[in-house]
Amino acid sequence: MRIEQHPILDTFEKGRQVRFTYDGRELTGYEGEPIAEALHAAGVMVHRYTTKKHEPRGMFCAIGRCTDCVMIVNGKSNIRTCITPLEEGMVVETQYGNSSREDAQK
Amino acid sequence: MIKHYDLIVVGAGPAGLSAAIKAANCGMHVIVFDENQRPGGQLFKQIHKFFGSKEHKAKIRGIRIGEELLAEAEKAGVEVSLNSIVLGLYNLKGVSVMRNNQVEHFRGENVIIATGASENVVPFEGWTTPGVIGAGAAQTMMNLHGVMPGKRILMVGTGNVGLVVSFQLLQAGCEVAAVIDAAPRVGGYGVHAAKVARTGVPFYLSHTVVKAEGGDHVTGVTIAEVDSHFKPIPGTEKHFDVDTVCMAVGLSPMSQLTRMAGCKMIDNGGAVPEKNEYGETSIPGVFVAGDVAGIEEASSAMITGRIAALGAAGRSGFISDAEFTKQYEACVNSLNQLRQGMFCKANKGRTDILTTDEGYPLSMSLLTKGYMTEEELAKFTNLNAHQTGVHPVIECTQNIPCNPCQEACKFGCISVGTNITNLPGVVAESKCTGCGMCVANCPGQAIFLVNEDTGDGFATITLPYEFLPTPQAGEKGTALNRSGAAVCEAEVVSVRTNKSFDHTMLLTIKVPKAYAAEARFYKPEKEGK
Amino acid sequence: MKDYLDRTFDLGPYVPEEDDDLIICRCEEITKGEIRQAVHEGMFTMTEVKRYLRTGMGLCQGQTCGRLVKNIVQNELNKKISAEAENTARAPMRPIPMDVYGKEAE
Amino acid sequence: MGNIKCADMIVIGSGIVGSSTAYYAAKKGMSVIVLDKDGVIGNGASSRCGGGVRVSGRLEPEIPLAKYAVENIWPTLSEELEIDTEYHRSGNMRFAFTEEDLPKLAAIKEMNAGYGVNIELLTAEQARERCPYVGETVTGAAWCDIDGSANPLKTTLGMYRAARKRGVQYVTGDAAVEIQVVRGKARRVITARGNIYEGEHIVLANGYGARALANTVGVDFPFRQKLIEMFVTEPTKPMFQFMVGAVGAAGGAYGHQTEHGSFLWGGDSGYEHHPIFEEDAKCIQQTAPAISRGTMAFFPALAELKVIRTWAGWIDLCYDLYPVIGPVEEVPGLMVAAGYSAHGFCLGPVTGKLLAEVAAGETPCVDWKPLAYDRFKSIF
Repeated sequence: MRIEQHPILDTFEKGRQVRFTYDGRELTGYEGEPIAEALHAAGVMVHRYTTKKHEPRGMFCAIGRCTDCVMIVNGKSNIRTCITPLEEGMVVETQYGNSSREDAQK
Repeated sequence: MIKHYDLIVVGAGPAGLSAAIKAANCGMHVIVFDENQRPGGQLFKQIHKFFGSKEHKAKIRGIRIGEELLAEAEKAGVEVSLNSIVLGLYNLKGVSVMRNNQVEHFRGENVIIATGASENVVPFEGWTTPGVIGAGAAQTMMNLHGVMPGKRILMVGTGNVGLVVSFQLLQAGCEVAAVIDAAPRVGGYGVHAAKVARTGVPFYLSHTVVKAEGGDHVTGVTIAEVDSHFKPIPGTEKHFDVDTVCMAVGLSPMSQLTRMAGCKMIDNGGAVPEKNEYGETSIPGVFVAGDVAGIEEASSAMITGRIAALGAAGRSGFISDAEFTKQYEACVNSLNQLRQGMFCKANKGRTDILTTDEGYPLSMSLLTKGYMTEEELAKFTNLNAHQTGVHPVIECTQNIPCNPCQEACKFGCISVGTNITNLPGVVAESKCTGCGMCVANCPGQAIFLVNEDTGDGFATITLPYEFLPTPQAGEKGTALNRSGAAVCEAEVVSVRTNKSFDHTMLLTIKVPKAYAAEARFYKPEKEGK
Repeated sequence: MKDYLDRTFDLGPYVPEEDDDLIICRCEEITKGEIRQAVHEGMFTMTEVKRYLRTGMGLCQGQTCGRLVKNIVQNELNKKISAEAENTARAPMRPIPMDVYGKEAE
Repeated sequence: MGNIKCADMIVIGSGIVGSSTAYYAAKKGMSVIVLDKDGVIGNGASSRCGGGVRVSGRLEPEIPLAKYAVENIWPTLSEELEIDTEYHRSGNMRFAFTEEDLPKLAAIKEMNAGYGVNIELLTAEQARERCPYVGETVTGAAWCDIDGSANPLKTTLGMYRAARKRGVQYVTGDAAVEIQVVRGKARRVITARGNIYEGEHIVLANGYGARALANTVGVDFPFRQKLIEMFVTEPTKPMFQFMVGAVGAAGGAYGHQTEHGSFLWGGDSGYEHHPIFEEDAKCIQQTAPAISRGTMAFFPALAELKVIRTWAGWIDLCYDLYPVIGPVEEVPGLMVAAGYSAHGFCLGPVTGKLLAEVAAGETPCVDWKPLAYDRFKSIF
């Protein structure tokens, strides 16, 4: 959910609205904001499932340090979505272990 | 080609920018690297007003301090290189940086590491579930990107970060289910706790998270009271339906670069490089400033940044000895002011402080529940002159380094004295005009203007208010006491805003005069959407 | 790291604890019990635990778990670990793609 | 003066060589004390190397030792140590990048054939058939089937753990500074902290440090130190398991994909031959970029993989690039296993077995004479 009005911050600097896909689903966000923020605003919590225990992980530190929020972005795995700026048409996928769902099931 | 600079600063937060500005003003050729898209470090997430005195930029919100620093840096001609990831600090003070999709090598005659701190974490069952986040993450989401971290949140940690972020969550429109801490005492400033508690957020000290529940994301959390070994006591479990658990359990210096470079490391609230009085590490010409040298507030970081810059300038002949001494001493004086009082580093973790420097008994209710009782407050005879008519009532009962209230009152009603960790006092016989500057300027939101008897059976209370929707004069709502409990009906008399208040509204409410000493917050009839 | 340690002491048997299955290293999914057990198997330094179990060897390079691992090892050994003996710090401070790393500016 | 501790064998160095020697000696019933100047077990090359377990690409005198290791030790080492060493006999591909370097591959094939080690020469196309990721600039390759890799961290610590289980005593963070000859025999080891250790056998398994220590009893080895650097990438899908090396200008580059999914790569930038520091092995600014370029030349498909950690280590480079192993006959009681010149990991366990056998007066599994300390003579 986005904050519509804030008592201290007059505006949040945002780029233009862009479309991207998350596991094939079309979502919108703002250009330049971190991918993870756009996903969180859209209610997406799970970014990946871990390699060993297959447990869900999402955003944790939000500043690119903990690497828990990594996903597959435009085919590249282990992309820290909390610091990677959103672009029009990005293809964002849940990461399973080190790879996409299809690869993980092979 | 390897590019050489007189000074390379790593980190464009308060310490790094202050260092760069000072060094550039000394004539050094400086570059600042920061991995973020925007400079300012954590300052742009700090939407609250800072403590300290005028020279520490007190009563100014962190975000504005960030803006001021950026303007100063630009004026001083500092080269700030953003989106620049420093890969490492190598031999010969070599700094390799990734920017513009390539790697560039630099060497600094001096290097100042000002990489700040990272958040500590505490593991509990379910702590890897999406929805368990760091307090810094919550700040990043809501204050930088305008995204709500969650709808209903449990805050773990009552240090200043936990308290400040809890308040910010409320401002962002989230609900804070509770603030908990394994420690028996609130760790942060009492005034920060009080402003959260009076909105109705319960505090659970000596409590820990037993479990964050939920499969793919958090759906609830169970906490329990802990014994003296911090082990949960069976049977004391409490459950909250929350979608987010937020951790604010301390910070650790991000000292990896200095460790990599081979600086001698010591333990000081986490591993930090050993340093001399100018912040110079065991490697000549490699300095540290800000949290990376030891966790403090942003106001201290700015000063330690300037000190490190002076050290570098002195080392490389950019400043005369006389000028160096003069400026260094001024910095040390300024820093020492902030390093006084019961919250200073030497007192960290102490639970045996029972009185203020002045000898007033500390409020135990404040330390365990987040708010003061009227009986406890009454003992602070300095805080309320009990005059007739409008007058300030100050609820600032701990020795924290802060004095904007004294500065704010042009009529001499409030006195802190020269030592800024003194408790403020309301000057007897002084004449309050009701201007409200003290209310608006108090970074702790701990000053109220009270008129105990307006002559018609009512009292008016002017309180600082930073929530939406903006109350309208004439509307009716509920007055809450310090613990956030409803005490009576309240009518909004006036809402004052002013550019100099910087978004703090002065909300004057009217309550039956019996509640004059109790009503400290206002809740609109209908919850703000 | 040069801290003196005569490793002939006996730590006693490894006794399982209730919270042994807590994940400590989020990246490599290493539990508290695994770390405690490693100490009992002779891994008496942060570096040995790391090399033995991979704690702190994942994407985030121990930036999240370092302090936790240190506490567990300290508790198990009943001995303080010096700041010098904590995990090493190595470049790159953030993950860098090889094609970027290999491209040095003129 | 500190206390005196006695054992049948005192080993200097807790790495793969020292710990293996201690383990195999303890297995024979000897009491062993291992000393290390570092506070961390195996903190030298054993924990910094690429993990190659190879026969090919070695110098002739060490081939019998390597072959014995690959045939008789590594296949069962995981069971022996009760730890997964991640040993895989997955082959070694050695690349050439120019036409001029192809004869070097042929020479390797020929030399190994003399020891019964089969090496297959591949054209660039054949190499790509084996592994589709092989880059376009490759001109040919040599393939050795019995080569492979293992996890050096787990193997070294596994050896330490196994040795400790068998009663080996380890003391770390105290440097051996002197060996004393007592009644004509090397018996005592004096440490920086003033501790004294006495044993029938003193084993120098401390890399370059062996030289200074041997000097205290009038023995010298022609060793020098060279810096070497590696990095590891993020894990990715399994791509290929074999070890990779090269001949010619790219000869310093090597690596493989680990069981964890990450890639390990090492290589040169030129600075490591003459680093400006001598104590802790530190990375040099230019080296990781150089290794990145080297790796991408081998396998362009790895270009987007992220490097997450770089490190450096010292190798104990011997004058003739292969180790000095065995008893030092001039000084009875003294044994050495050092100067591995970056070949120590694969040879560590077998060296330990060999030295334990020598110490026990048994016939060693491999003849150490070609590797003896007194082999250095003028080539004229």
